[in-house]
Amino acid sequence: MDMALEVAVAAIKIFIVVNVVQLVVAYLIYVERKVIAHAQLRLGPMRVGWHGLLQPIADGLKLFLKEDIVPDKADRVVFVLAPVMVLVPALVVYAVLPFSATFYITQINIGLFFVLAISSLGVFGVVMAGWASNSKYSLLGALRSAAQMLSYEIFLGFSVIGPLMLAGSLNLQEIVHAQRDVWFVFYQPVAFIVFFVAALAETNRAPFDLPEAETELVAGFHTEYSGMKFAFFFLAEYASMMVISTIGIVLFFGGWEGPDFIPLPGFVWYVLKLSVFMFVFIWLRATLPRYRYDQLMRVGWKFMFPLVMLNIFLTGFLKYLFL
Amino acid sequence: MVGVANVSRIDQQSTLHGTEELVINMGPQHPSTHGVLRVILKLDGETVNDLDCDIGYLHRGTEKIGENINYTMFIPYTDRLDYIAAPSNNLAWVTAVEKFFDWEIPMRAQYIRSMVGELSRIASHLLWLATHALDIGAMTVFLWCFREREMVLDLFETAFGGRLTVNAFRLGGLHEDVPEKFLQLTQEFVDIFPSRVDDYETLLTNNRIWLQRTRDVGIISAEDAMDLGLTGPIIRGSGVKWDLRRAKPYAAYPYLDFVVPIGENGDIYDRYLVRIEELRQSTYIIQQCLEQLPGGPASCKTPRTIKPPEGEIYHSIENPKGEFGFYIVSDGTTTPYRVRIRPPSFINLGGLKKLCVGQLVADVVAIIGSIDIVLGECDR
Amino acid sequence: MEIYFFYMFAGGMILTSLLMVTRANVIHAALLLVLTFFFLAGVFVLAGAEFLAAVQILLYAGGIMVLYLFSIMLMNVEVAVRMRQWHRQGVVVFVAAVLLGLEIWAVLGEVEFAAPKQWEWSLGATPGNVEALGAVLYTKFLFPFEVASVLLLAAMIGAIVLAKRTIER
Amino acid sequence: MIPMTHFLVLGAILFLIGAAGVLMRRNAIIILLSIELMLNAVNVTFVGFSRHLADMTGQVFGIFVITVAACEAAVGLAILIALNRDRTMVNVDEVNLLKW
Amino acid sequence: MSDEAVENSEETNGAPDSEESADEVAEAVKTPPGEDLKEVVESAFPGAVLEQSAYEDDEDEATFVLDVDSIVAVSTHLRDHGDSLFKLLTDLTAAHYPEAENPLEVLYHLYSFEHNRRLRLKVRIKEGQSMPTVSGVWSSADWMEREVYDLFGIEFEDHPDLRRILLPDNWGSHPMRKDYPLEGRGERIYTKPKRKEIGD
Repeated sequence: MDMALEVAVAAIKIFIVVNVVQLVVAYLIYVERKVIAHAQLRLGPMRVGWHGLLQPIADGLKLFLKEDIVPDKADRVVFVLAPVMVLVPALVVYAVLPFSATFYITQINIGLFFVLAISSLGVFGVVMAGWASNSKYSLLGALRSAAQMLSYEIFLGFSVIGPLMLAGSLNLQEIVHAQRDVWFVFYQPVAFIVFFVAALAETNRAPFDLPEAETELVAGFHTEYSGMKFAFFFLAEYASMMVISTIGIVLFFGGWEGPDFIPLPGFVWYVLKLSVFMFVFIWLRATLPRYRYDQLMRVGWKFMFPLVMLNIFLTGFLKYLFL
Repeated sequence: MVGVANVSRIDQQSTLHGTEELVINMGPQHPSTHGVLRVILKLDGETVNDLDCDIGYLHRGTEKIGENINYTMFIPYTDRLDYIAAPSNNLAWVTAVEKFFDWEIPMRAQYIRSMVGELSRIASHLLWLATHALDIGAMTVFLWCFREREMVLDLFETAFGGRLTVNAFRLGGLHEDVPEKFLQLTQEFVDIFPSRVDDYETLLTNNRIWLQRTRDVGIISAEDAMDLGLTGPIIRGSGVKWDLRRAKPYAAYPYLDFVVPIGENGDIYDRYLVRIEELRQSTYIIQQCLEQLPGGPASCKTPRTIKPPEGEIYHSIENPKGEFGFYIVSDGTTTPYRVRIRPPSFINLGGLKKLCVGQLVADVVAIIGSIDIVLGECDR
Repeated sequence: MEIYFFYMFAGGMILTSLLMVTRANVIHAALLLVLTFFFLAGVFVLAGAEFLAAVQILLYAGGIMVLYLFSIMLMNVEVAVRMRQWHRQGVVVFVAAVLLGLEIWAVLGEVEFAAPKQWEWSLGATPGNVEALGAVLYTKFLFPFEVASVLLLAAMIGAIVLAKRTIER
Repeated sequence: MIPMTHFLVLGAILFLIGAAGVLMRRNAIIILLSIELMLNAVNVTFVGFSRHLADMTGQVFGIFVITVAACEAAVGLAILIALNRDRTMVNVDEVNLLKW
Repeated sequence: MSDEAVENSEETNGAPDSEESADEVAEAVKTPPGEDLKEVVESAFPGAVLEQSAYEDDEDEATFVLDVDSIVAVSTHLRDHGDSLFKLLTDLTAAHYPEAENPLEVLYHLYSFEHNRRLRLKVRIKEGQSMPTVSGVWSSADWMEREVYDLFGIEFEDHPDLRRILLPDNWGSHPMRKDYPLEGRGERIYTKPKRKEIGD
């Protein structure tokens, strides 16, 4: 009986989280359009609803009702599976994210590692999409994407080791608790910089949006996609943006905990911090040009990799000395 | 019968998944080939091994049309060549035809011609900067540039009624004098514009990513640039101090003060700096025109039918894209015997292969952007 | 409860690996192998090896298999699809494999295992599997661990030398 | 509680499938994939024993096996790419000379 | 500057151009435009300049008519000689005079950065006669010669890549010739391909 109750509660939580995430993602796209529009002296969506507030719903409807095209020479099964393979890992990760002290689906002892592992699967969807489309632009996009995500996963993985050493646990809730006094960003500024850059690259956001560089590769790996399948890629991109931001908040900014003198619920703190992260993501997209493929690799391997290794050594050394 | 696109030298059938070479068809509907340019790239990984341009999708036989209509009627057709900077083309045509005659073009008309010519240079360079930055991924500059380009187009509308294809000048001067409002608005524009150029520069000039993407990419030496016939900002970016407004002055340019900016390395970044400086210099020229603008008529007396004497002339002006000239053979009738347009985009595009081979795909896009082509004039 | 999950994962593994071995299209085979690894990770979790399960997904699925896919895309695989897929010695191998399987079956039927020991921690708890693994890996197995890193370095250099187009001397 | 035999049988079946794949297929990439499968079959056994004996050694060996698999994949794929570039083929029975 | 000029033009040295359209040329001057350039050419290739003219004695309109065989040598010489240095091939085009003896005229517009002057070279050829390419002298001639081939049908020998450039490969004729009608010859009349409708 207990088991059944547990499963039911978990199912309800999952249902809530998945649906809220979808909705938030839809509105995140709206926010991105608005923010970039204002950076560019435009208004952005204004027609559907008050200040275009219903635009995401209209977009969703449009994408939903669009003809679902599978190119003639495409590998049908892989082509259809690819968007699913992109979206599912992005959503599965939410299982372990702590939204507040009490609201989470589950917490496990390999929490952070689980997040890294599952989000590393997103690259499969991209590669599958690029290959199955049987289009040269898609293939080039997929190749770029595979190399980029594989490389930056390494820096992402190494950059979280610093905070992990301080927290002494992979459990996300415990990492948050470890930052009750001081946020790790003050102890680990280098790790945070590397983490943030790697996060941009992992989510294919500007200035690392090479896999879908529209001015070079048309739309990269999702060139041939339309309708709902295209929407899946979009949802996945923004969902994983939120995941990676949440990880950043948990590791470096004290998660759902805020300073004690401002009595706000944990969830509100989380949402506030998430909004800041999201805004920076969008802001960068409006500001920066795009890196070139070889420059991206150079930045990663010649600059960030030594930096993050140095950070790990220093952290270990200092922790040994002072803690 | 429907014509098929030119069969390329590059074998389209090479394998898709082969390790060796990948043939990519960029355009004619690719987002960053600026119109209907089709570039067939032969890639080794991401490096360009060979490249072939397929142009002509916009070929309308403008030269042939020119041989069948009279000199005045051809002015609107020139609008459709480099439609980004239409008044500049008008200027080239009218000054070319006027070379047949010894008309005394009123100074007021000359100054307004120079002014509008510079405005069209600003319009063209702004569109270039917008799309070039977008190609490299900086999307905000795009809309910022369009804001000012819109102001320039509004000025054209005030003066001539048209915005894109303005049909600005007539043989012998202007159709009619520009309204006073045009001069006021131009003054306002000139006052605002330099600070706006500063805005673009804050986003790009010292941006590390921008520098990495443009420095030492698409380098062309001065010798090679001459050999390839490149003109305009490209050859100036390679360090050749040559501007037709100085070398072979026309309109009011002999009386105007400006600097011809040049680059050092001949890479994309130098071309960018040259064009940015040209934006400032153009503003300065317009300011001078406004200050020095003489009164008097806006057009000289011209005969009802334009009938140049027999002979052949070549006249060119400094179009935003490069040397834009007309070679006209007159047989003494009202229609030209032969009209040849010297298209800067066409000839500059001929240098694309030399610029691109050995670079990466992402650079091809940047290089096409830095050449600043407009297909209407390239394909004619 | 646990045992049903085990059957599910094991069945999935056997099915996908059989499919993998029989595919003509290499990409399909590689993707099926990824699926096998997912099920394998499930089996690992059931065996109380959560960290290894995560490593399995992160390194195997997210790393090695992407490398496979990447390389396959660089190669000309379309020709191979249209060729004869099976080796001439296939029948002999198949018979041998079945015989070997029967032998293992027979041997396993004979063996009696002692009662299994229990972990000192429960599944998914902190501290648990990760801490225990780390403690063992960096004390008892420190030397093999370092040797493994040397092996990785050697493999990296070897791969670069082999795959490089021309080596400047 | 999952009996030890289950792990061993599963490991054996996977290993046999992998071995059969290695010996029966002509496509070198599938052979490499089958080798990966065999390595993982061994991992199943390791983890099974680790579970049965409540000893971490099995899992440590699992990690080493994954390391070896990574090395094998890198070198194997490098060889295949070099081979493919030279000969445009991936079938093992055509590679029957030590040197061309 | 008309076609008849071809017939009665002798070696013009120093004398004003003897043209039928002489009324356009205001008066005879002592040194006609391009005389110094002519000396540059004649010093290396005596007799290469068949005819010399200029519109209204404009220095920039100086025109030399050359022989088919000498064009590559003369243009190389003009590019490299210190007194000319025509490093920029501004334009390469052609014109069609159907009535003339040599109906096709290939024109080269040169520009010298050092001396800031222009020069026009002309070569008149017969129908079907091919031209030597100058793409070895100026790389920019590559595309322009392709264009002339495309629009006028003049073949350039030894051209690295002589294909049509503006028009489709199967166009068939050369539209800038005077005998080509302005409206075209119906190449572009589009017949809608028969398409299978749903339900057919």
